[in-house]
Amino acid sequence: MKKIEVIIRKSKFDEVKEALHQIEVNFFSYWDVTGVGNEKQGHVYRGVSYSTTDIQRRFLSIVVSDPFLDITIDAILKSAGTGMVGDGKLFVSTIDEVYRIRTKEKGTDAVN
Amino acid sequence: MKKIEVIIRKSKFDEVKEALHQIEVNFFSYWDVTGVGNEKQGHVYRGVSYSTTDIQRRFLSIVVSDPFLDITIDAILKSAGTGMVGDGKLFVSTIDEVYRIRTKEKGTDAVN
Amino acid sequence: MKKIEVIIRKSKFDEVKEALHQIEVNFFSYWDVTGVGNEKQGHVYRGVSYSTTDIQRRFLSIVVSDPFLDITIDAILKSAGTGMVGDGKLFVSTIDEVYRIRTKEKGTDAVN
Amino acid sequence: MEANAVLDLMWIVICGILVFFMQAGFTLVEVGFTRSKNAGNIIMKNVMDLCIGSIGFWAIGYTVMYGETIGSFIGKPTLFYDNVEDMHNLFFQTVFAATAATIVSGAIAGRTKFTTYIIFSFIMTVVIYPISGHWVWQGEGWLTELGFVDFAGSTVVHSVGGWAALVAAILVGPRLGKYTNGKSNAIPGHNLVLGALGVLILWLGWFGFNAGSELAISGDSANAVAGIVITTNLAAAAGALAAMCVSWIRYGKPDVSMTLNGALAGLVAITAGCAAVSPAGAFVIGLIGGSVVVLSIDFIDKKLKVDDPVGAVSVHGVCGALGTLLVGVFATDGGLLYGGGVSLLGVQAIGVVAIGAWAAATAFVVLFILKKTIGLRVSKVEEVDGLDEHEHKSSVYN
Amino acid sequence: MEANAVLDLMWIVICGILVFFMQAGFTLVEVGFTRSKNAGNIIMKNVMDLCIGSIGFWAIGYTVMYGETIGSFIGKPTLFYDNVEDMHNLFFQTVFAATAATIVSGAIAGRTKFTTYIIFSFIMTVVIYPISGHWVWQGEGWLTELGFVDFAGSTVVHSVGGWAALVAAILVGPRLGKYTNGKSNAIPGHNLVLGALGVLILWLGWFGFNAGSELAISGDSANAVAGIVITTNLAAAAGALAAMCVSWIRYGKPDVSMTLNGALAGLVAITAGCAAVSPAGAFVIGLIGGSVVVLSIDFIDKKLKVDDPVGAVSVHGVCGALGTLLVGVFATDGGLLYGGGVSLLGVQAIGVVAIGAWAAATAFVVLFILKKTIGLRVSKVEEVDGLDEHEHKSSVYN
Amino acid sequence: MEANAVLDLMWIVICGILVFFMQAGFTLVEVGFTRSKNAGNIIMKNVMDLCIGSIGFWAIGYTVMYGETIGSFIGKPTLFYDNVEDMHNLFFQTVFAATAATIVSGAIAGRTKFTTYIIFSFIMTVVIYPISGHWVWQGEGWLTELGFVDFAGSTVVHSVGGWAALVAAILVGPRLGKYTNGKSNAIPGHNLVLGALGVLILWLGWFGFNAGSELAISGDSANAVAGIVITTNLAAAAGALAAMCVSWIRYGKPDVSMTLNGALAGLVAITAGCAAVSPAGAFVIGLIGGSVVVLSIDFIDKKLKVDDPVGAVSVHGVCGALGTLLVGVFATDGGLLYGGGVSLLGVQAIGVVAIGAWAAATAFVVLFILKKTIGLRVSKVEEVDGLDEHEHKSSVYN
Ligand SMILES: Nc1ncnc2c1ncn2[C@@H]1O[C@H](COP(=O)(O)OP(=O)(O)O)[C@@H](O)[C@H]1O
Ligand SMILES: Nc1ncnc2c1ncn2[C@@H]1O[C@H](COP(=O)(O)OP(=O)(O)O)[C@@H](O)[C@H]1O
Ligand SMILES: Nc1ncnc2c1ncn2[C@@H]1O[C@H](COP(=O)(O)OP(=O)(O)O)[C@@H](O)[C@H]1O
Repeated sequence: MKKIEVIIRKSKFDEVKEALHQIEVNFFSYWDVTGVGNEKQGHVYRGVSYSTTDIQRRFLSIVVSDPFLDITIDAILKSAGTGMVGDGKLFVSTIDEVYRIRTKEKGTDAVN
Repeated sequence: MKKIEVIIRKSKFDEVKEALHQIEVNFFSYWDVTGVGNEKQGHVYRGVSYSTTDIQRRFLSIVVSDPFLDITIDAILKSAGTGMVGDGKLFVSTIDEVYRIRTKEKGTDAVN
Repeated sequence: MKKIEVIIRKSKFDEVKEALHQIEVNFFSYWDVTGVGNEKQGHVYRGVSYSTTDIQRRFLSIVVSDPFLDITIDAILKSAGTGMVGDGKLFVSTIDEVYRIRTKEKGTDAVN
Repeated sequence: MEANAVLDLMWIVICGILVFFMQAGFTLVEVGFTRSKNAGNIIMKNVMDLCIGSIGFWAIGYTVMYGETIGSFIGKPTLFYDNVEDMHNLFFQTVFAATAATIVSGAIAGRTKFTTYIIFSFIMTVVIYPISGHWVWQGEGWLTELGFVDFAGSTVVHSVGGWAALVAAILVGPRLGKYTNGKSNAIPGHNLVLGALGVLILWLGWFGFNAGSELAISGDSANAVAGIVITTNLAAAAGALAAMCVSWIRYGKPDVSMTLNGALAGLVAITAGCAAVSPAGAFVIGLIGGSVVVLSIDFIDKKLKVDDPVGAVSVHGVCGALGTLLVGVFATDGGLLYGGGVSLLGVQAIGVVAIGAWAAATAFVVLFILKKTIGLRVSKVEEVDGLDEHEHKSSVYN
Repeated sequence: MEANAVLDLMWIVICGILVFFMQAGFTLVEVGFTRSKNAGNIIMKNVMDLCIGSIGFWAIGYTVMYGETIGSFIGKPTLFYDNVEDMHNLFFQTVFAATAATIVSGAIAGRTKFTTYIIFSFIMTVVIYPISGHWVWQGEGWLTELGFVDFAGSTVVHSVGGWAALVAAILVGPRLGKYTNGKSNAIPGHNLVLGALGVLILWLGWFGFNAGSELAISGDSANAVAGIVITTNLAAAAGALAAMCVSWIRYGKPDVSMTLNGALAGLVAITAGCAAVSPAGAFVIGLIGGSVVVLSIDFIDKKLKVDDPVGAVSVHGVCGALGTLLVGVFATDGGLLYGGGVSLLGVQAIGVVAIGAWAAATAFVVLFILKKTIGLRVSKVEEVDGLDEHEHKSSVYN
Repeated sequence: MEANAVLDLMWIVICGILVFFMQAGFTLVEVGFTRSKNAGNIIMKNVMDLCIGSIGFWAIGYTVMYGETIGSFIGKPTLFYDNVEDMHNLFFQTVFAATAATIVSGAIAGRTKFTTYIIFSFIMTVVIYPISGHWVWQGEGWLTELGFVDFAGSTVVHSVGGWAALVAAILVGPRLGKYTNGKSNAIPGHNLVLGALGVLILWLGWFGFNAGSELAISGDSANAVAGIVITTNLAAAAGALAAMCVSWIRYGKPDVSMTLNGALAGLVAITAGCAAVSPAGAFVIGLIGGSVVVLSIDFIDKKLKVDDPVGAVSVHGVCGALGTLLVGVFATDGGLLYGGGVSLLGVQAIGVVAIGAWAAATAFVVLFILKKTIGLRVSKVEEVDGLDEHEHKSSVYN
């Protein structure tokens, strides 16, 4: 099994969710993070203009069984982009084992 | 070393913490996430009833040395379940190296 | 590629960020977590004194290409410590693949 | 000045101060009932319509409303009102005008251009509101002459704001994601505690709004003022209670935001008749207002598919009109139930329709022109990211 | 009406409006001092006891309290009070009744069934509170005849609420996780900024509560009113200061939530004697109230093991009783320290005990019946998940 | 007491209650404009300066200010003021004194020792503020004799607070991370919604602040009071509008926190002349105040490199001085623009400078001594972790 961790623009979340829904990936967890990267955002606070690279982003963690990996990546890459700097990153890593707490099942059955 | 990432019901957190405490796993980090999965929750807002799969959950990240892996998983599976859809998932992955910042120690010594 | 997950004191964040900046690691994501560990903090609420191990921390997730791994770890270990219990932990794991959403690039080019 | 006159002036000033505080209530309700990414924009809109209202009404609006009548239709305008013996009335009327303007803000929250809103708010305060207000409250307006009763402004203030809000919400269109495939989606407010505090502040301010509209407290007015305070409070309580029960029946649970809206609905509904009905009458009017508001919010949201995040159209427009009509039913002097026949009811209906039409039509013209020129709505990106980010380059929560 | 009578009526109305605003203060304190998952439920409880109080007191409660006496024990009830010359008093008394009811809410926050609370709140407003109120404030009640002094309601309002809260908190039982292995655990409030704002709003409203209880401002009452404002303010300040110092000594640091409770303790304590003591007396009463409240919260929490999330029992019950007794010590006319002997103190003690017993006993009966019928407490799952989730199917923060 | 005298007393009490509420406003502004980790400390500071002000001003400060003059410089102090016929004035002056003290709090937020602040606040209330206040408001002070006009305290209250705040901010030094390599960094406030509510509450309270300073409402005062309400409201509105426009031009976007500060700047600026200028004059004074405050905040932050998180020095110090001077320009009786020549302007300048020097010098002495003894500033660790953690061992948000 693989874990996909993906950092996207908050404003793209609904589209990504919809895209995942299309391919029936209806199981993941997400939370809001601050991202530091190439994108810069201009702010003014009480007369101090500053440009910050600390930008609000959404972090999705999705564990999928191996056959699902490519289509999931594909769905995300297609739905999360705007073409402008700051669209985010997608990281894939390996998961050794998965358990579903409710049933104590293990392995691919437990994924969704 | 292994990393256990586990997503549980917020209402089960105290029990899971206690169960980990029993087996002397007193070191982990947690935060609140929104989980999408099989469980649905009914809400009403201003007359619009909707059922959402976006449910508040708690995410625990626990790094343990290999011998601790099984008892930790066991403790969590026992304490986090209610038997109803939405109890959450547990993911195990491999950690290459651990450092304790304070002492700069590496490896198993650094885990707890 | 490697993923560095590091849990630090919130008060050390600015220094760590600066240290990463020095070595040109200007790309990571962070969020606030609660950490359970060896450190204890004394609190009083309405007459109940209690000491808690649940302490506010900051969690950084940094994916770097392999050659960057050591200097990044080094920079963090040097800047995040106070020498007192509770400085935090650093975990290294392996990332199988990285994508930059904007350009769909893969691999080391996509890291920063 | 003689003691009784001082009492009257003092009462008007105190009530004006209470009504002023309603601005804080409106701000909190609107902030609380919408998403956090627009909170700064909402603060700016509410503070600015207060500022523009205060300046505009002094600069010209007050005399458009209360100046010597021109054909029972509009007052003769004078610039920069400066009659030192009438400053208390200027103040009281200023805070009323600011209320009318601020109602619109809630209905178009989260997607409207800031500059557009500012311009609209200015026109609302110095043209739309004072002209119809002239018809009823100047003393020689054509509705006054017909015998139309709107004691504290269910129609003159709230309906005007509410119908303008309806037109604005239609022209601006719903927030992105509010309707998908013809289905209405919930977009929960980000902090109902602030919303609740706002409602309690509005309830507080309403004592000034209604009881101050007696414009006196000396002599016979004293008992009238006390009576108004009671009718106002009972209608609010009944409104919240009714809304809670109706939401409980319809949705299976007592709904927090509907209950809060119910209190406001009761308050808006009693505003026209607070001095004309008995406590029991006020109680019933409140019950009606609180029940109707739930159904109206539902209807506007799901049937009309007009996106009104805070329920301004239902609370101020619908319940304002309703409350004005109910005066014809419950007025102890002339009401249908008290043997007065339908004549008062008829006059009330004329007033409600005339002023509603005026508010909707003028709002439409103004907003249509704005739409064709500078535009009503922010871009999609700005809306998705939040108005604070793009319209104000800052965030309120850090 | 003659100018002096108008002044009195106006004063009562204004003070009533200030007391009304205390509802916002109570709501914020309760919300802020508890966890976020119950905030919507707390809003509903506080809004509803205001609504039910407003309706119930008008419908019957006011005459139960102030109607012609039946044996110095209870007023002759009349339905739907409608005396147009007395509406200001109805209003002022209504907001007092709502205060008594709302006190209970805080002590049982986070675990009580909504329906149960609503029913209890209604009985509190129309039976429990007005009957004991009759004994003291109607003019012919048996405690009045004894010479019992409770100017603005340390006992009549606050202690009644406080003792009912104690009984309720005992019967409902502590929140899950509050006591483990006989040890009291801290369950920190989720937003003390809201709590602090609530306390400042209560302090503000208290000027109306105490100074309005003079029920007049004309003639000799004017200086009395001003004096009350000063004693009220000094006692609040002294209460907060004392609580801060005591908490500093006991816990090593000046505690925010205790300091806030200290201000309220000072206010409750001075309520009975605000018109009877000197500024210096008020200062000392405040110091005592603020010190005692810290010890009392500690004692109730750790020794009695009664879970009172906001400290309602200590603030309103204990300090209310204490303040009433201290009138016997500090009253410039008849107080122990001013050479009046112990007779006033004795009468005060009788009143405190009698009303305390009444409130506790009736609350017990009502809650016991509710416990055996519909139940007092939500299920374990509902409590853990939060009342908002299950009782209202919604969340206030999104 | 005769009805007119009652009216005057009642007005003072009501206005005092409104001014009291400004404490909530100050607390919310300071909390909202700073970081969450210090919110509990800010609550404590604000509640404590209210408590200490209330107690200290009654215990001695009031007579230092208003006692029989000693050489037109200071009042003859009496302990524990207890004149039953003057309690309304004691109350009104007490809440003014608390205002002066609380201004300093904002400028030194986030890094100052709690004990040090408490001591300073006490000295501010019983020495620094009442002595310079004596010069202007006691009736026989040396500035009164010169003809200095400061109706409600632009200088006497706000500038005194503002200049003391400047000295304090310099001595305490900037927050860690505020200036790096000579560059000013933004440290955004954590909740501007609370800040906005605070500003609206302050605006509300200011009606009491300014109109109450007439110290009467009967007879001729009635129209004066109404006029003051209008000038106050117009200046606030103009201030916010001007600040918004200036920030829009300078930074490209209408800035939320600057706009809020602009309203306060307009209010501070009109305070001296609210009874002396026409509505148009007030409008212009507000515009000037609102424009200057933006530039002043910029200048103090970036050029002087003094870290003032809430802008207290600019709002209260700079605009207070400015508003006092502008009386010499816009006073309808004696102002430069109304043919009065420069003599009034000259006197105003003397007053502004004299009181400014007094406030700065005494604040310096006190703070310097405190610095050398118990210290002004918390340790680096405490500051980074937040004052709530170390000074109060608790957190306000959980
Ligand atoms: N190496 C990395 N490790 C962790 N997070 C990263 C990394 N690189 C980028 N991110 C996250 O992705 C977000 C977008 O990246 P950014 O460099 O701004 O844009 P782009 O990917 O379009 O070049 C960042 O804000 C950060 O949250
Ligand atoms: N594949 C996954 N990747 C990441 N998180 C998941 C995944 N599957 C489930 N989750 C998390 O687990 C939670 C519970 O899962 P759910 O499917 O609702 O119940 P159950 O595990 O009992 O079938 C979800 O809300 C989500 O946060
Ligand atoms: N095994 C672990 N897995 C996940 N997080 C951990 C682990 N051990 C420690 N942490 C995190 O690191 C923080 C600091 O650890 P702590 O034990 O208090 O101090 P130290 O590392 O100095 O001994 C904890 O609060 C927790 O967030």
